[in-house]
Amino acid sequence: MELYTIIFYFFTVITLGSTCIVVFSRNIVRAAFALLFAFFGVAGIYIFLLADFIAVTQLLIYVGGIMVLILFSVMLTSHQINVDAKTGVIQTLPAILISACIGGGLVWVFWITDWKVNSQLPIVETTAPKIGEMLLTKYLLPFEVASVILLVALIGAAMIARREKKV
Amino acid sequence: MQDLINFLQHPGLTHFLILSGLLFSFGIFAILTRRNAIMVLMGVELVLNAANINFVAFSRYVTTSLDGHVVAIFVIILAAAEAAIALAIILNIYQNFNTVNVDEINKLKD
Amino acid sequence: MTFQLFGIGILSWITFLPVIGMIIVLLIPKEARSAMKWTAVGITFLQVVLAVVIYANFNYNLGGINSQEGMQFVEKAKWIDIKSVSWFGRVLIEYFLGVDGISVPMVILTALISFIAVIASWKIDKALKGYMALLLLLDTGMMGVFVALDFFLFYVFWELMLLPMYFLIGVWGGPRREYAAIKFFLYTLAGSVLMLLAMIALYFSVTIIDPASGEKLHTFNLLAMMNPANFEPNSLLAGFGTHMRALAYVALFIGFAIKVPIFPFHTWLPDAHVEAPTAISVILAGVLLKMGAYGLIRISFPIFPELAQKYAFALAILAFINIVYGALCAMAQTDFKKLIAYSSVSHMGIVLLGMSALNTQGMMGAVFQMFNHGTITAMLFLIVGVIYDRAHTRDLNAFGGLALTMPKYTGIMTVAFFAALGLPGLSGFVSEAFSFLGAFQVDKLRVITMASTLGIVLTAAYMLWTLQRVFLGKANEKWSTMPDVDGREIFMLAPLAIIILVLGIYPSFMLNIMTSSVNHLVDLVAKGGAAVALIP
Amino acid sequence: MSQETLLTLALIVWLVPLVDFAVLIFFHKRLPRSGDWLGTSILFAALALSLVILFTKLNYFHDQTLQTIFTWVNFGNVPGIGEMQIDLGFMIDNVAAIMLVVVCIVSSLVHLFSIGYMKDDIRYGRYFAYLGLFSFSMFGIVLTNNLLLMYVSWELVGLSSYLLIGHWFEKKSASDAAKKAFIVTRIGDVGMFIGILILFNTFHTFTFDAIFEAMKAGHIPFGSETWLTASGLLIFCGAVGKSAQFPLHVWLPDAMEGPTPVSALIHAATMVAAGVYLVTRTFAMMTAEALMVIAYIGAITAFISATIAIAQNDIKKVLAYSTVSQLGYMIMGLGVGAYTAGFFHLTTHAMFKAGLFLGSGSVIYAMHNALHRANDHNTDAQDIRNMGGLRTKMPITFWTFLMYTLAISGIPLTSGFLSKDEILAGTLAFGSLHGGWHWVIPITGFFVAGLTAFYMFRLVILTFLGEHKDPHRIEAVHESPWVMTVPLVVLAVLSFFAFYSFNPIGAASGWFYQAVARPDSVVPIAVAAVNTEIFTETLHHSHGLAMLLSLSVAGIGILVAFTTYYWKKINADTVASAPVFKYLYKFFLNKWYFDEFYQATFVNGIDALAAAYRWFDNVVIDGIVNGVAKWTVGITHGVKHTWKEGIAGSIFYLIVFALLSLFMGWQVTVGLLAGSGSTVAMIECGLLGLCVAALSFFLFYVGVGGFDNKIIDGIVNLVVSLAGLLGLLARKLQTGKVQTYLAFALFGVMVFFLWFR
Repeated sequence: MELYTIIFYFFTVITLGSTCIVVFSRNIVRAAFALLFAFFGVAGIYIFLLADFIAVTQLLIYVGGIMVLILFSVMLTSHQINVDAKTGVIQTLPAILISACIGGGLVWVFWITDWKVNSQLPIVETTAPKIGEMLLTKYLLPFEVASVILLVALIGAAMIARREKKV
Repeated sequence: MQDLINFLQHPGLTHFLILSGLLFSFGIFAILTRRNAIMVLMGVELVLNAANINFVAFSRYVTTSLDGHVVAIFVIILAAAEAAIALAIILNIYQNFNTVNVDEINKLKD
Repeated sequence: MTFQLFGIGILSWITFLPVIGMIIVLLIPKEARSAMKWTAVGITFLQVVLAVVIYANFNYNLGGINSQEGMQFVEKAKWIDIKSVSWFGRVLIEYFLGVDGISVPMVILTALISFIAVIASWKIDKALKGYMALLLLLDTGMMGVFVALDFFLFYVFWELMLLPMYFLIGVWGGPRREYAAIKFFLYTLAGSVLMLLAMIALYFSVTIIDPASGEKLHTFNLLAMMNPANFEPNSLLAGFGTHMRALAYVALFIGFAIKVPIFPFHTWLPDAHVEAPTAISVILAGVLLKMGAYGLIRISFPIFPELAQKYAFALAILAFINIVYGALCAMAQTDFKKLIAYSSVSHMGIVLLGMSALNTQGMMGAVFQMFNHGTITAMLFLIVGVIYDRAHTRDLNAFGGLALTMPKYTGIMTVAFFAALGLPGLSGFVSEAFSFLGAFQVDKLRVITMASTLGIVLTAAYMLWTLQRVFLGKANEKWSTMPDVDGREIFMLAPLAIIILVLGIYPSFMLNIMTSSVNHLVDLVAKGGAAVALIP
Repeated sequence: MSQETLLTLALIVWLVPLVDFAVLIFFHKRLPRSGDWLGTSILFAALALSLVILFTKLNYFHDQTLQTIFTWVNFGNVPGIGEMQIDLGFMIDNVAAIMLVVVCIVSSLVHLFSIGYMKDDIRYGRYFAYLGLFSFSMFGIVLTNNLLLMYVSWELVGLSSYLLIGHWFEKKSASDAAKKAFIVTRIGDVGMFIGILILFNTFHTFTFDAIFEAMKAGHIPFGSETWLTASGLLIFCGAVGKSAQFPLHVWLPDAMEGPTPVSALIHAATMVAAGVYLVTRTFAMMTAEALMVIAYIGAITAFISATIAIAQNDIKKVLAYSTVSQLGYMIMGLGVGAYTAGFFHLTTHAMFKAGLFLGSGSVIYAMHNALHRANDHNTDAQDIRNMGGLRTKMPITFWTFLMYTLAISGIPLTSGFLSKDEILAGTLAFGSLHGGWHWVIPITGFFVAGLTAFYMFRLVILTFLGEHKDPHRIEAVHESPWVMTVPLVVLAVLSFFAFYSFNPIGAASGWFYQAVARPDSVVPIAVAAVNTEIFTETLHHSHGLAMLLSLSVAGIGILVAFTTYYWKKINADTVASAPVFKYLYKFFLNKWYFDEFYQATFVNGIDALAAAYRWFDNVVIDGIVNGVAKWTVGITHGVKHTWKEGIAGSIFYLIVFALLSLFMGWQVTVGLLAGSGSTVAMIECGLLGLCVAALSFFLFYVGVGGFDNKIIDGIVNLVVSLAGLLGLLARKLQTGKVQTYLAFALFGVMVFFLWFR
């Protein structure tokens, strides 16, 4: 086994393992921390896919941003962290069925499909400049729209969160 | 069997796809089962990550252009926005209903 | 001698100076009201100085219009350069500024009017900071329109000017300000949309070879659009006198006509004027109306010379309607500002008449009338502002005998009124006479010209009637304590009066600037018309 | 003295009054005595200079025209024409030099007179400033060598006239009169402007010389003689306005609202004579037809205003109509071809009419002071019925006034006799040359001469002779101060024949006739008036007859006046109320109802038009704009009822549809037929478009108005109820939990997966 493969599996295990903790853990704080590792693992996967910029973005935004958000809200919504940090589950059986079907179906499809793989490695060494150019040319409109959405989300989030509780 | 071993030894496109598929189904499961809204949100994030892996993987192995990357970035952007909004909503719900358990919030029924 | 400071050309300075001023004004704390005013005054005064520098260093022999060599103080740089935009290739938009004999008078006018408008806004109370900032931004927009030689840039400035104007009318205006502001905005926007269509059609029809890369590129360069050879064969607007070209010309024309304003697109004008604060009325009448006519001269005529000729008669008819209709409407008004607003309609008709002649005298008269109308009407609005500040009414019948209580004011106002009615010796006469002279020269416009001279009598009638109602007669007791004009007001009115007088006596100070450009333009349009005559 | 010096002097004469104006208008309050001495002395200096100019011109450059030219505007290399520029300049020929002196004399004397007359006026300083402005503008008219500067000065005298008539602007009648004067003369000016446009269009120059030279070379406007006549008449329109000729004469009597010295200067001697001056300047380009029109206009004016003058009671109104009448005379003289006589009458008339006005000013001043002292504010100081017997109290005024009256009536030994006689002789010559109906002109001329003598002596008798009605008041009347009487004396002296010709019965031998010769016509021979030789020949024959006739009609006029008003053999009131004369008298008293007629037609017409346009603008155009807005807003809110509010908008849409369809139809047709332009096809397409438009309008009308309520609403309601039914069914499946719904959704996704596999 090459080192490449070993590291690949290492990241895969981290990702899937943490995901399992996220999904099955009853302690919400633990789940949140596990999610952190899951994101980290995915970032590693991106590196395997030669997507350096995405990987970094993943780290910055998910690990640095979204996680913090989640943790904050966990703390804000739990009366006391210790007591009510555990949460229950509902409709377990149908959920298992459905997710298993979907997961199985997906894996099956991925497996049987004969992908036309391009064996060559992409020439691009660093993706960031290319992505930047594409964002400002081909994807200019979505880019602008996305920026507007971010702005709206920012304002909207602030608006919603600060609304006083009506008695 | 040899095929399987061979397959496992040479990570390629399919590996990533399967990984993303698993991640996706875990995410779905979390969304469907957890009572806590924040946990639901975590599930959503997992689903989005799964999709992202797919995009990047196809971009790497099939097209060799970077369009997939760009889309992934958009997804990340949207995820961030969605997380912010969702968490704000959750906080708001919490203030109104004093709970974040989704199953208790069944106003839709009335 | 190159006119640069810190490596930036004089036209950029004169255009963007107000933006600097705006930033400074925004940084000044709210309480320092006088600091804001003085900043605005200083900035606009600098602008006037720059305009004078341009005037003093202007080369009278260069024609401009369609040649970059003929343009002066040119600044050209890549502004937007996108290598590949998925569906229409490389986009190269230039930051291209330059002036010729047609734009210089407008640049001077803009600088001057902005300066005076700032002084006229001295007594604004409400949200001074926002007001000054918007006023300066408006200034940049206006100036940019007159110096831009790239259609895209022109359009950007054109739209840039719209927003501050909307807020200035809508926030600082009179009782019906929202209605007036929205009306103005929608009218102008409707025009802009048509202009945008024409602009895009032109863009896709014109190609030039980029000297740097050697590739064939679409361009927004106005000068390139004026050369028929640059039109891609079989493109939308190629050829001469085709129907697509006629459509584009009409679209462009309506876009500009709304700004002029040409009947029947003129009704935003009285409302906007009546509701706008004095300084904004001054800018509106002094500069904004000129943008429409300027656009016609700068863009429509040289790019579509054959259509300019074809539709000259229609334009002259519109001019006639403007002149007579505006004058008659003015006669029926009892609101001082509305009266002057309609007189603007009438006077802009003279500009159109001169333009429709498409010969040197007419065109010169038109451009000169644009300048003169700017100064004269600005003065008239200032005068109304002065009286409104004191009496808080604009009802013409509420006054009377002001000549007794305010002699200085009456003196200045008499100059303005007589200039407006085209008294020889004041600038309005020269331009009016030249416009008529030019239009009369053209066979098919002769009758219209003669009919339009009716406007001369009507203008005299309503101007003198107004004069009589407001200033003559027995002194109205109500206004017996009204103070005469103060130093600040004289300071803003006197320069205009002096310009009106000087240009009335020796118009060549301004006409010499235009001569080459106007002749060049007339020649260009005539040749364009001749070319279409050759096509079977 | 060289030509340059002479021109420089003329330039100085022209510009110093401007300096006077500028100084006075800004600083009159800071100068001692409000600066009246400045204006007066400047004008006297100008008078001295102008006399020098006249003297030098006549003695050293008798037959030369001195000119100077500068470029005012340069049009550069005009496409299709070549180098083009507008040259302006001055010229001094004999006419200009004489006119300059005339204006200077009257203006300086009026300045002097005003010092007395306007004493204690609240706007004393400004009054003198305006006089300066007037003098400047008038000199401009006199000295210019081109039409443009003529027009400029023309308007500027109009401005000064406006300002001076409105000097007492507190009076509504004064400000009305000022406005009327400006607007009415401007109507004439527009005609002149169009005339100038025609000439410039043809010759690309404004200077008289260049235009005449080109005409002489056979170059005429648009190559048509009709246009030539038209251009001449259009230029003459300016004169009609300024010289108060029929039908634009109505402003001049009203202009008497201004101070009396102003009436003397502007509305009697100089500005109103500018029209005559203009015709002399452009005489050479007038065709025979144009001159004929001019002669008739002059005759009609002279007749109408003379008839009006006999019925007026205001001393200034009588003089005003007399002025109009005399101006008509001059114009008539020019029209019949008696060029020199016309201009000669202008000169002599300027002297004695200015004198008449100043004399009347002196009377009014005295009357006013007397009334003021008697604290009488009801009696009109200008009404001749309140006067009488002033001869003894105001001897200088009376004798000078008598002198002017003799002059205007054409009594021998006066200047008026010389000039009037020449004009009448000219009309006789005209009559005999043309014959037939054209004898009307000389008949009118003589009739008016008789009327003039009659009403002028009526004025003198009623004012100065007889008994004063109120013995107390007459005691308070005094002769005016010397500043007022000196000008009267000077002008009276200048009304003697000797200043113009040493032969008391023939002007032709005097220096004036030598200096002012009729210019040769430059128009094509076919349309030219009778040439100078033939005309002079005929004139010689009629000279004796004219003198005899004019003397007898003047005598009759004077005799009738004395019989009626002095000896009271005929009672004027009885005559006026006699059945035939009753209506005629009323007609004359009311000035032939010109004002009423103009008020009813033009003024009210324009007012009504203005009001209509205002309504159109506010209701129709703005209605469309607002209607469109409302309609659009309505569409977004749901279309119910909006069509009623937005009816204008709907109509607008209809029109837009129609126009668009027409335009498209036309475009398509022309495009399809590749320029062969079948009109029928075009109209067909247009009609088709119109039908489409009408149909769409109909749909719009019905759809929004009625159709909408029934059918569309019905469909909408049905859909809503169906949805509600389905909802009820689906409710069974509801748990209210989000995740359940999600589960269903995912289940659906799976089904789709399998379905599309």
